[in-house]
Amino acid sequence: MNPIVEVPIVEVQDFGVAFGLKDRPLHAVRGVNLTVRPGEIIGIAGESGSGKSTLCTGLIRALAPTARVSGRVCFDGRSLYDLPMREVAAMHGRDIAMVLQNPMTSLDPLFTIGNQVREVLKRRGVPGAQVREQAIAALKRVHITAPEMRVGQFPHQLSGGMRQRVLIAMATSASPRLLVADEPTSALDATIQDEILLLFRELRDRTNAAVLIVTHELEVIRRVCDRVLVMYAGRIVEQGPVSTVFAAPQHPYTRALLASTPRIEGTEVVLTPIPGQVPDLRTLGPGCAFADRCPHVVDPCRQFKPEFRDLGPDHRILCRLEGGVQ
Amino acid sequence: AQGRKPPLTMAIGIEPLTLDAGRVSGGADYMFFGNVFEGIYSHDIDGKLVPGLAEKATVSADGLTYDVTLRANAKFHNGDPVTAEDIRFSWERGVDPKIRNPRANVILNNITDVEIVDPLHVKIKLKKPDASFLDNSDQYWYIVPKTYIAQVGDEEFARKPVGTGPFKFVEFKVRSHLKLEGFEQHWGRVPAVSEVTMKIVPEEQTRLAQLQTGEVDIAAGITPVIAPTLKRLASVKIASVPTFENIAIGINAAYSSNPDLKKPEVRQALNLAVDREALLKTVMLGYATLSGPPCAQGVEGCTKGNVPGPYAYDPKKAREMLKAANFDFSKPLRYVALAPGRAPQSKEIGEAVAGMLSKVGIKSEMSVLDYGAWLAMYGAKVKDPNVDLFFSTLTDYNPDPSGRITRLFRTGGVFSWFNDPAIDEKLDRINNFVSVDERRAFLNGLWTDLHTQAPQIILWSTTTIYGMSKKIDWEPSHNVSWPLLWNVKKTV
Amino acid sequence: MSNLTLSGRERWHRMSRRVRFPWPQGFRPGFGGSLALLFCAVMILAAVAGPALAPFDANESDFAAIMLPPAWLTDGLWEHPLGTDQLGRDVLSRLIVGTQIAMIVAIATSVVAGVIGVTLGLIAGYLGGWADAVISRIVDAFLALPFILMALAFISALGTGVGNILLVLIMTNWAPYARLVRSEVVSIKRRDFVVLAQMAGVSRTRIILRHILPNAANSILVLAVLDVGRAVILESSLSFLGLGIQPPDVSWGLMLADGRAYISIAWWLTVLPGIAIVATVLSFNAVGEKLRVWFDPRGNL
Amino acid sequence: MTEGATITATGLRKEFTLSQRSLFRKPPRVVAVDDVSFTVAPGTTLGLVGESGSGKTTVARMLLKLETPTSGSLTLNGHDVLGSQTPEQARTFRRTVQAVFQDPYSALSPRLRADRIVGEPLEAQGVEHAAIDARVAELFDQVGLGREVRHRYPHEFSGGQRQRIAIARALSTNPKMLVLDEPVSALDVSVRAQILALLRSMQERLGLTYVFIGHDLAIVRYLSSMVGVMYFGRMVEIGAASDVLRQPLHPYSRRLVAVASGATRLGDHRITGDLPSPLKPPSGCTFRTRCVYADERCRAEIPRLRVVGSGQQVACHHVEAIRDGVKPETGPLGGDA
Amino acid sequence: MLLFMLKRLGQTLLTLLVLTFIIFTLARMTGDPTPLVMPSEATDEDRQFFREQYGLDRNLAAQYVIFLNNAAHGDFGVSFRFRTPAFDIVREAVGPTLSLAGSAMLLAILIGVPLGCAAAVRRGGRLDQFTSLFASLGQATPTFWVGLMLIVLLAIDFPIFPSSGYGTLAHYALPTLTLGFYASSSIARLTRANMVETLKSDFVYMERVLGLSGWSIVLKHALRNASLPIVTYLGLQFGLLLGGAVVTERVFAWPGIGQTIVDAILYRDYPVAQAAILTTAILFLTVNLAVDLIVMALDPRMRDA
Ligand SMILES: Nc1ncnc2c1ncn2[C@@H]1O[C@H](COP(=O)(O)OP(=O)(O)OP(=O)(O)O)[C@@H](O)[C@H]1O
Ligand SMILES: Nc1ncnc2c1ncn2[C@@H]1O[C@H](COP(=O)(O)OP(=O)(O)OP(=O)(O)O)[C@@H](O)[C@H]1O
Ligand SMILES: [Mg+2]
Ligand SMILES: [Mg+2]
Repeated sequence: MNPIVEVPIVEVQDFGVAFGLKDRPLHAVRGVNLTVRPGEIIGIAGESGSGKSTLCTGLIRALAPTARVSGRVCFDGRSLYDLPMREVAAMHGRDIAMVLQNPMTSLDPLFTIGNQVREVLKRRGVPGAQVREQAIAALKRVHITAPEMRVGQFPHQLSGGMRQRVLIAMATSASPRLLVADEPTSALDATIQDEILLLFRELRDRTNAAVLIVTHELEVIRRVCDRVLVMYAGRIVEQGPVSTVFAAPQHPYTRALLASTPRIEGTEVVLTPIPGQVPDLRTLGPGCAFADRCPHVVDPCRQFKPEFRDLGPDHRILCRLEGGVQ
Repeated sequence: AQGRKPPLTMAIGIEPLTLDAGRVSGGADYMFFGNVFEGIYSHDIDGKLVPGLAEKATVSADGLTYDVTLRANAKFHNGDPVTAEDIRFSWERGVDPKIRNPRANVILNNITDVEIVDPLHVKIKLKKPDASFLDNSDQYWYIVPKTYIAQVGDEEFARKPVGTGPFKFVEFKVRSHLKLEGFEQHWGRVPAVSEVTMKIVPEEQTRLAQLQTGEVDIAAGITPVIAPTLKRLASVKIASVPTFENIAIGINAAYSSNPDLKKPEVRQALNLAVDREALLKTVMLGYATLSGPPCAQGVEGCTKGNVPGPYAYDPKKAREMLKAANFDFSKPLRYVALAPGRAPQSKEIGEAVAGMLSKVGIKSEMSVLDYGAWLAMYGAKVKDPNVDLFFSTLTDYNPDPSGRITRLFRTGGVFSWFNDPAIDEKLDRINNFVSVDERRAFLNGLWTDLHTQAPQIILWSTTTIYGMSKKIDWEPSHNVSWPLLWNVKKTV
Repeated sequence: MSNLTLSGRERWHRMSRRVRFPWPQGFRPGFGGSLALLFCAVMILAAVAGPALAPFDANESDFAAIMLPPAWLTDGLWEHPLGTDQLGRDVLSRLIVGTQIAMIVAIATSVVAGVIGVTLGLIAGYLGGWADAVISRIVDAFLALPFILMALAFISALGTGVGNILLVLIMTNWAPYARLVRSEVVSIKRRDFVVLAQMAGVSRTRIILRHILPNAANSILVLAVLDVGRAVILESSLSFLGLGIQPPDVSWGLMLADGRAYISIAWWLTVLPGIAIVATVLSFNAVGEKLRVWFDPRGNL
Repeated sequence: MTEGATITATGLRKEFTLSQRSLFRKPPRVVAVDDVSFTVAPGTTLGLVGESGSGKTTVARMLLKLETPTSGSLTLNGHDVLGSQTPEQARTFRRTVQAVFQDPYSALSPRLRADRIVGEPLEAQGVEHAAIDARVAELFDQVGLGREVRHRYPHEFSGGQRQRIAIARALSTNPKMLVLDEPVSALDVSVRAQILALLRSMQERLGLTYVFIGHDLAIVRYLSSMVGVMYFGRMVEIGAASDVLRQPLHPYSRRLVAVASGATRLGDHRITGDLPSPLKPPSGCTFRTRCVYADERCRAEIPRLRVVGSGQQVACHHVEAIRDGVKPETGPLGGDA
Repeated sequence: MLLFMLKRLGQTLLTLLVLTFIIFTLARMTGDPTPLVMPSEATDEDRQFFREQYGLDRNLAAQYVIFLNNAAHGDFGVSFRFRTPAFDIVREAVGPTLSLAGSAMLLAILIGVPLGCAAAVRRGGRLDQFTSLFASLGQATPTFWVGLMLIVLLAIDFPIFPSSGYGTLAHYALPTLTLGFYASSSIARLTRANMVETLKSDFVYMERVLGLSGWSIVLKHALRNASLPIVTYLGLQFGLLLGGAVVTERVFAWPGIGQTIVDAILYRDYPVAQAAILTTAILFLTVNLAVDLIVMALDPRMRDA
């Protein structure tokens, strides 16, 4: 796959999202610039509250009504926030699909799985006679055993992993061009987690869709993604190809994050926690949000805005440190 | 009347409990019996005693035999003529222990025999003379059809009663309506309406609304406070007639733990402390007739001029009398009021009287009981010594007061909270008269005594008020608080 | 999520610089809420000081001044700003004095019925088993009994009078609390913090009082506030049937019920107490809502 | 240094009776835990891993006496804790064993201040107020929160901080043993590391005994000296952490470790076959429905735990053959006995 | 499922037993019916005969056992007042009450549910404010006042409907409005609250993001989920309408069971009071049993529990 020739499917410029009172806003996301190309699997990593979900839902214009958005998001060349909501809604579920963070509550408990999958299919204009068949096929695609039986079951009768797969089946059955998966695997155990990641890869291979996977487990990203975005306090602090970033993380935060996953050195398991706490987004100073926890912090970090630095093709960080951490 | 007669609709607040003439128990039942059944004698519109099913009746000199000639044209609703057999049967049935007529005691038990002379002629023999016999035969001895009852039995008769009155029974639905039909073959009082539907509407405001919308022609049970409103409505008029319903504040003279109430001066003072005129004007809006003695105008022996007038309002004198009698002002009088709904303004009267008593320095404590509890208190076998004053109402069904005042003032009477041997002695003789005039004079004296003894704070007798559409022409019968409808005319 | 979002309390801290009235910490009623609070305060003042505030004795009738309209209408007198009733009593005074009963009825009912219901609900929910079975059946039985009828039966048995009316309202109102609390407790007692407290050897009473009750408080408060309105209305319905508060006590329900006879000639006799009831219920609801938010340490999000 | 506790479980079994669906059949029962035995030595950690629903939490709850085993025995420091106990013994048990659960949000009563929460077990023991205050402040320092924050309400803390509070509470009565049921699963990667480090240092300082349940094998390995692998209510493999996690022998553990280590490529180790139903457990070896090595023996006979090689115990008929690579993959064995 | 039903039925029977006790006690507490039933002319003998005839002279325990035994056989005794079988009187009254409660319920649902939904969908909007005002007013206005006002307005000033009475369909209008006003206010409030909650839930968000139509989401998914507590509440509300309609029945002269009970209590007519209250209670319990079944039908989770 040659990313250069692809036309980007999503382009984001200086995107920001704020919540809360006008005079004391909470900037869940700010200053995000991002390009997503078809056929790309992008992982978004970062601690809880760093704005991953907000960014994703912002990208597809599915934010809570209280959110205030700034900047520009183009989907397929059209500015999403300038379109009437009706047209955006028409794109949802067709060109754009999303899998939510919580599989346990994302299915309507009162309707059968089949009913819910069929509803999605019908909305896509699948003819009535084929709906049932296609629903079963969709479930089969996500490796659900005995799909003929499952269509008659209710969500509470399925395990968490199955529910997650049903959600993915619903989201992918339209062959969307952009799939956003918000922490699709955090409720699952290792073996099922693998299954699901595999599915995303299959989807990409089959339809050349772009896939965004949100997670705070770097391992997941390492296993499936092409590119990684690391978010901290609402900003993308590092983005780049997975291989590059994992081999040599440049931003101090990325580094710390990688170090905090347990790894085995010899016979010992080693893990290095990131000291300190995630900052309160409402009381951020002008400087780098990571400054208080950064081992490389220098005085200007606290006073001045951090800067973007390009470190190579597609690889940039948001940090004062010249060329990242050495 | 030629052509078709119009139907009449009416809204009433209370409903009859029984349709069986052997089981009449109270005022509400007369909504039905007053229109469907008759006795040998009756009362006319202004309350005068007139023959009913009898053409005439003569009483023997000893007062023990009534010789009654029946009307030849009197008929039951099923077409059977009224005969001497029916009269005898009605008596037998009235005292039949199986029927257990709770009011047999009033006149029927005093009859030793009803002798059939010929089909239209009976001789009624009494145990002892009873001057009130004919008066009470109107309400206490309804004539029922012997053959019909023999045919259908008592149960069915209670379900489908047949009488002789101006209206025939059609249908009764509890809490819904009572339907009657005009009886064209009545001996004299042929109604001018084809049928009557009495709707049972417990809420007065609603009765009023129905009257206003034309859903009913007559609304019964209008309280005084509503009357002025009605008067102002263009399509509606009101008719009011005096009744024999006596309202008073009872005094626990005999049994109270407050011994002061035993003293006649204290009771008189209480009477003086109440401004009846003001009460009449404000609480009753004028719809009542003040009483001197505990009787309504028109009751035997109780005519204006012959009996003392109402106690005058004189708080100063009242206070003096109380002081003279060493009345203990520190003890509040415990007053038991009746919750609203049963007697007009029962609660307001209590509130107002309490206010007036406080002006002469008498404190009072009021509690209010619902009708059932009040009645249980009022008619308790052993009267409560913790009650000093209480709302009191008792109705005479006709001009004969003997039953009521015996119950009210005779020592040991159901509702008697009073104990005076002299009065008792007179009450025991109250019916032992043959001559109506003699008895009248006797009663007159009794009223005067009762006025002086003041066993109650005597207030008034009430007025029944009907609201009716302008299309109705009707003079309601006097002295009764239920509507007798045979003389209603309706223009279409 | 909640640690990241703005809680009502924190938000107030931020806002407090602009708020001048010294509300207790964290309590920010807003305009409507302040109005409701003010009204409640006036009500409570009237309830406490009642007769002292009233220009006239509420039971003193002036037969010379019957059914005077409110002062701003023709024939009205400023002496009786809200007019007089059928016995010439001052409506304003009666309204003020009536507040007392309204407040007693409303507050005592919801508090006492609440305490009984909550206690039984806690016992049933926490202990389960037999206690639960017995209490639940009794609760069901009470819920199945139409409450106004129960009230009637009680009153005809015990007689009217403020004490009896209160007793009746309590008897008829405790069951919903018990049911609500029971179901809350059943779910709360399975939560981890209760299990952990049990494991720490904390006594039953303490667990109930410290862990379960505070967490059920929210729904109880909501119900209690609704109950305030219900009690006033129920009392007036009893008066309508002739068995409510009786003179010389004065209550709005009684005024309303008595006044209905005069609807077409003296509307103020019903409309004014009606307004008093509606305003009280509305403001209690509003204040209750604010309190609920305030009591919840997580704020109103 | 307090001496840790020894806990021994023998043949633990737990059945749950589900509510009845038909009048005419006996109410269904599920066996959540079957024949589980282990001993945890003082000052060491037993890690429990296994599929979701395999009975880990149920084991933990039995250890905590929140659930009574259907059969089997449990001893703490050699004393039986299941039979009838004197109140004194019960109190000792409560003081000795404490727990930390997965969800930091529901573990703290939302309406109590943090210091009250942490001090509560002490209060229940009748410790006086001043002493409680001092101990609570000390605990807040110990778990790295700082004593200043102890008057706040739970909602004012982040998930990681809450979990620290939960740990502080568990430690307040100086227990000798902690049961940790996925204490970090709900937390952020970075916070996870902090909590794990805290747990480890606590163990080192106080000589605590842990039973630790987790999904992330790296984390389990970080804390545990022994690891038990559970599948469908049974312990399928148990032994020293280094052995079990580095060289698992049971086919299920092998797969689990392989996937989790990340050493393999995505999709290399898919588990196929039917998920067993707890209402109708498979006969013989419960893993046979998904095990590539299953044969008729697996259908007929329940494998018992037995010592294999360097000392780990494995419940599989064919361990040796599989270890030596001589057992052919025949595919899972579906169907019933 | 079957077991659940049986268990509920068993509970219901137990509840009924408790109820009979409460009802019996309540009835006896009100006092002696004799003075109310017997005219004042009656002699002491008559009174005593009455007491014996109706077993009122026995001790309370014996009376209770007799009452229970007879009630179990469907015999509630003979009305003291009307001297007809108590149950006949009650049976007459059940129809009007059920039909009124039913129509009021229907009206309340037709008003309350859409209003609550609309308010929840446009939270904070005009309609939402209107709804909360409507709900508060509905709960703060005494029923008899609403009833009388409706009569004045819609029967007298603008004579559209008959003011009162029972008979034709038109007679249902005002009482239904009166009762429905009260009921709809609480239903609107509850619907709004539950809809707001459901609309916040993940699956609704998921459906939005999947591009399902707004109507389908609100009406099919959100409403159905929100309806579970609403249905339960409707069951309770129906009970209120059954027995709590006393005031409405009185205002509109509706020959229903509420009035029957009030009269029976006021006149100490124990047999009728007992029969009527027990009947309403049974109706209430039946409705709630049905509600449980509906909830179970709506919620697959309940079926498996
Ligand atoms: N609807 C909302 N209203 C107010 N604040 C919000 C809202 N949604 C998100 N936030 C805030 O925005 C910030 C970013 O939240 P977001 O959900 O995007 O984080 P995240 O990285 O997805 O975290 P997690 O890993 O926990 O899912 C948080 O501080 C959160 O509290
Ligand atoms: N109270 C209960 N009633 C009925 N079944 C139960 C109960 N508790 C647990 N189970 C069943 O017991 C089995 C084991 O559950 P347990 O919670 O112990 O699993 P786990 O290994 O902790 O899973 P997870 O990793 O998802 O936490 C499951 O099938 C579960 O459904
Ligand atoms: Mg998120
Ligand atoms: Mg678990």
